[in-house]
Amino acid sequence: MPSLFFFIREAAIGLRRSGLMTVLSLCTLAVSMLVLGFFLLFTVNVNNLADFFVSRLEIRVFFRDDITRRDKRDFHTVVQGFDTVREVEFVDKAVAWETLKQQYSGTQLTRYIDKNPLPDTMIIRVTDQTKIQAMVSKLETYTTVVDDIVYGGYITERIQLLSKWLRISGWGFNALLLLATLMIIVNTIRLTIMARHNEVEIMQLVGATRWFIRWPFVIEGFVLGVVGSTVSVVMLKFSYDAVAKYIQQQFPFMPLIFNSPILWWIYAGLFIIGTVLGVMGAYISISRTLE
Amino acid sequence: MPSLFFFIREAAIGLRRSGLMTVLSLCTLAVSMLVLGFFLLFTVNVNNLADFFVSRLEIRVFFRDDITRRDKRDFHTVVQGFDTVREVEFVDKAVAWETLKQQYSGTQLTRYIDKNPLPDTMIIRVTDQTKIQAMVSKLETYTTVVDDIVYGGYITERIQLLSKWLRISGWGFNALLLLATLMIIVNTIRLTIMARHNEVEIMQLVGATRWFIRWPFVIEGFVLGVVGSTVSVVMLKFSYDAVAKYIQQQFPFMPLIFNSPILWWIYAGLFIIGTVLGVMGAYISISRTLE
Amino acid sequence: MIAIQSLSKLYDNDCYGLNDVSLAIDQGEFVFLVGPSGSGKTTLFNVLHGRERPSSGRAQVLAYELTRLLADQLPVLRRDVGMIFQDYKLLPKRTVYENIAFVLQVLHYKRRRIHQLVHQVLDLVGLTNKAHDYPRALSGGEQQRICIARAIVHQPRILLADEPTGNLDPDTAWDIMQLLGKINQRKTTIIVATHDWRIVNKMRRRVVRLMNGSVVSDTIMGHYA
Amino acid sequence: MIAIQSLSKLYDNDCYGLNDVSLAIDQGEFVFLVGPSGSGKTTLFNVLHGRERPSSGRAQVLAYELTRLLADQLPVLRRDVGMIFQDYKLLPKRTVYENIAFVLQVLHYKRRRIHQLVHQVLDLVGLTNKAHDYPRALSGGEQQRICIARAIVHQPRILLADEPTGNLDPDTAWDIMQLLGKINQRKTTIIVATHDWRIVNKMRRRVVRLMNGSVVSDTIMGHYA
Ligand SMILES: Nc1ncnc2c1ncn2[C@@H]1O[C@H](COP(=O)(O)OP(=O)(O)OP(=O)(O)O)[C@@H](O)[C@H]1O
Ligand SMILES: Nc1ncnc2c1ncn2[C@@H]1O[C@H](COP(=O)(O)OP(=O)(O)OP(=O)(O)O)[C@@H](O)[C@H]1O
Ligand SMILES: [Mg+2]
Ligand SMILES: [Mg+2]
Repeated sequence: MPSLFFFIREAAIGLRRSGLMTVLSLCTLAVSMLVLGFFLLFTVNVNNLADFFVSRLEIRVFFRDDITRRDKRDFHTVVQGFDTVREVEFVDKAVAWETLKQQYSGTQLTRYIDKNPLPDTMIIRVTDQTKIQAMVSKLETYTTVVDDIVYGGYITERIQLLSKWLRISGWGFNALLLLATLMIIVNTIRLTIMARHNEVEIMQLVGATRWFIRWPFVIEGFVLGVVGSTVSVVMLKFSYDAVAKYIQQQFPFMPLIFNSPILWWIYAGLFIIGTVLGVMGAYISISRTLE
Repeated sequence: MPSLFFFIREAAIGLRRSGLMTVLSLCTLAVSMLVLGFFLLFTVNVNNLADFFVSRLEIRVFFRDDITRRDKRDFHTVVQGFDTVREVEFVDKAVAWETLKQQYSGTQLTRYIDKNPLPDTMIIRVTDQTKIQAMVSKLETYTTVVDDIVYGGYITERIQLLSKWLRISGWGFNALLLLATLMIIVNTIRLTIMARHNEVEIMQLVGATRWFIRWPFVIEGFVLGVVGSTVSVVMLKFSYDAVAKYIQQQFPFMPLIFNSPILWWIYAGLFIIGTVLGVMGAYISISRTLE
Repeated sequence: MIAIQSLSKLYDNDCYGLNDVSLAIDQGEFVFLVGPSGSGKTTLFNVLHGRERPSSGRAQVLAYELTRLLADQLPVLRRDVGMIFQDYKLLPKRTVYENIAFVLQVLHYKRRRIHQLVHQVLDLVGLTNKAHDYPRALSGGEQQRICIARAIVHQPRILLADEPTGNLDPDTAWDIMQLLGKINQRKTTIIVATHDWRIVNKMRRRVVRLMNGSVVSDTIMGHYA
Repeated sequence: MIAIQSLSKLYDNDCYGLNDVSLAIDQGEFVFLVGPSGSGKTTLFNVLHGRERPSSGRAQVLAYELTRLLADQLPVLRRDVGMIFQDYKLLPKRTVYENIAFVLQVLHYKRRRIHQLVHQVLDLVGLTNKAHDYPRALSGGEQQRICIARAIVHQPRILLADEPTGNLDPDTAWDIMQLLGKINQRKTTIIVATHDWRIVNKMRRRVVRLMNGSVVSDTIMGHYA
């Protein structure tokens, strides 16, 4: 039984001697993976953005600077008294500032502001979005405690709709793209192997078994898949980081995904998809050619 | 000089006798065009949606049903009196209803509602988005005329940001996709022609000029381009219409693009891109092979 | 060894490649297959090599009944039946050395043994200095000799040689025939399709003559008129 | 017609295909090119046909100086210089008819004339019944004859025939040679590379012998020892 090393060497010879053909398939593979990757990143960011907007549909009460702990506690009791309140969260201005600084650590934000500009805040989430306005009107009367109130209003449902729509169509489009990538890669590898069907025929004529012929081609597919997806993942990571950083600087409050495990999942997923497609494409093509 | 017809016949022979190869390149071409097309449609819709939200950042005053013309005119004078008002528009409930019915003619909307449910409305656009809340508070006091007021509030700037971001990243991604499609199609046609380089060499050996060899291949590329992009455009149109109709029924107030000339521009553009790429890909490949 | 009974091969275009051929060849025989162009010599070889299925009749090669050969058995058959192809069929992207070594790799020979055997056989056909060239850099006759080397390197039990000297000068051709004769002495059954009547007449072996797909004569120690 | 002066062809692998060859061939001559396998016959043809650039020396064919041939002139040269390739080089995806017709289409012949000429030449090589088969469905000798038919159908002024009878039985081979002789009588210059000493000796024409890329003898009414 010949060693795996033998087949790997054979695959290397095949790839090297098909030169331009190898380069063309590699490019096609990397490009289609890159497109898929970009769109995945785009989708998760848009979804994140939409989540961000939806989650912001709440009432934010900014306290005056000159009030006491006691005032706040009293106000809290008042708010708890409303029957439409689902949840009340108290955000200390120091904590809020820390969070903000951490969130936008990549930007210029903290360079120019060194004193905490944020007030203490109470975040109120309601059980019924339509009652927000009524509640705001009542809260506004507590002028001794409340400095300002912001809230979403009628746009709430629209935003939720938008978010839902973006999510559905984004993932739908991703599924389509995955399918397309799959087809393009398999077709490309198929074309590459078809161009060598004479070679395969000659191998059969001198007594090589199917598996003996198949292995090097499958390994070639594997190598194409690994190299192609590595190239695309690396390009993806660097260009995403660059673009995201740029956008973040332009629009500091835009909630982009940075250093999140989801990014690593995407990169790993792409790598696996590319590799699997390379192997599968080669396996299918060579099997058809062998028939 | 052989006729164009001769070259067309030659191209047809080439395509037919390369059977599977033709099918594979055709699929690849159609699939990548389809992806490009879908994303174009997606982008214009998202942009449209964002525009829709931004343009809705205005104060809408819904009048009570029981007021007179006179009341409205008086109220109009009051509104004009504010120094932050940029524009005031009065929408008659009958007109609003007609517009709505027309906009959503594809949906079930008008089937279930036969009485006009809309009130007369006044739309106020302000010069400074930050003053909206103050104005709303004042307008709310005219309870004899005003039934309800809706407005955007603090989300305004966020929405504008979102819109801008979506637009930039959407078109950036489209450019990338166009490039990818270009590469994939050219690579695929290149692989297809490379597989026939022996054929080309033999033609040269029996004294065929470059153009004599080139023409049929270029025509093959043209045919691949035309057929591939026609397939993708037809699939695109039907699936877009179906999907858009479905979404419209699910979310009747979602402003999707229907029957707009922009759709026809996209379809025509895709067709032209596919055709040009087919011809260009073939021309480049065959020229390289001839060297 | 080889037993053919009323074998016919009808091609898709209604052309009979072989028409009711019966033939028996024993182990260790040396047979010339002659006949005009298009008489079915290559077709017969292709059937014996499992490349073409016969349309009717029976053909037994070694332990294999070709009319019901399983896909798995084909490679095994081909290791026992070496063939020198009329159109060479060398792997274009492998060097001469690799082309010949491939047959041994298929048979799982050790690397050192492969090296030894390939150089031995290249020496036999006189092309040691071309070992690392690609087939396209060889002359017609050189390619033919590589094809011969590939067919004999693993010492198959049956050797089918289709026009093995068509592109060789008379001296080299005669050397190759002598070589085939020597291989035959090691009990390898050899069938040679050829148009070279000088060689046929000089060797004085069994001669089977085909015409339009049928055997028209079968003579021991025959000659080519 | 053909004038070669100290022509050399050194291949990339440092192998001399031709080494200081000088040769003059007049219009209407019939020349046999002989020599052992690998002596440079095909290389000489490839140079004359513009497939390989000579490394040094000069080669004039008709009005073309091959050492400085422009890319545009190559197709024109090849219409005047027909070649029968040792490895056939038929278009695999075209029928026999289309393969031959292609040469005439390149020359912008009318469709009706093409039809007439192709059938005439197929008749000459005895393969009218194979007109609509693909090359892969032909025997070695049949492919060779198609290649001959393609090379002569447009009556080139020079015909280079590389081993045109290597896969033919003696009778067909002799017929083909007679045919080439007939074409030669119409003032077509013919050079035939061959190993078939019987034909060379029977035809009694000029014989140029190559060895390791050099001309070692050039005899009028020569023969092949
Ligand atoms: N794949 C095929 N499909 C159709 N017909 C074929 C096929 N292969 C061969 N033939 C026909 O069968 C006949 C016998 O062909 P074969 O190749 O066996 O001849 P041959 O004896 O080897 O001739 P040669 O000496 O010229 O090589 C020929 O007429 C040929 O045209
Ligand atoms: N493309 C090439 N690259 C390198 N060497 C080559 C190339 N083509 C031919 N040769 C070498 O040049 C020499 C002459 O080859 P050529 O094909 O001219 O021989 P030939 O006389 O036609 O032989 P045959 O009778 O076997 O066809 C041979 O040794 C061959 O290996
Ligand atoms: Mg044959
Ligand atoms: Mg030669």
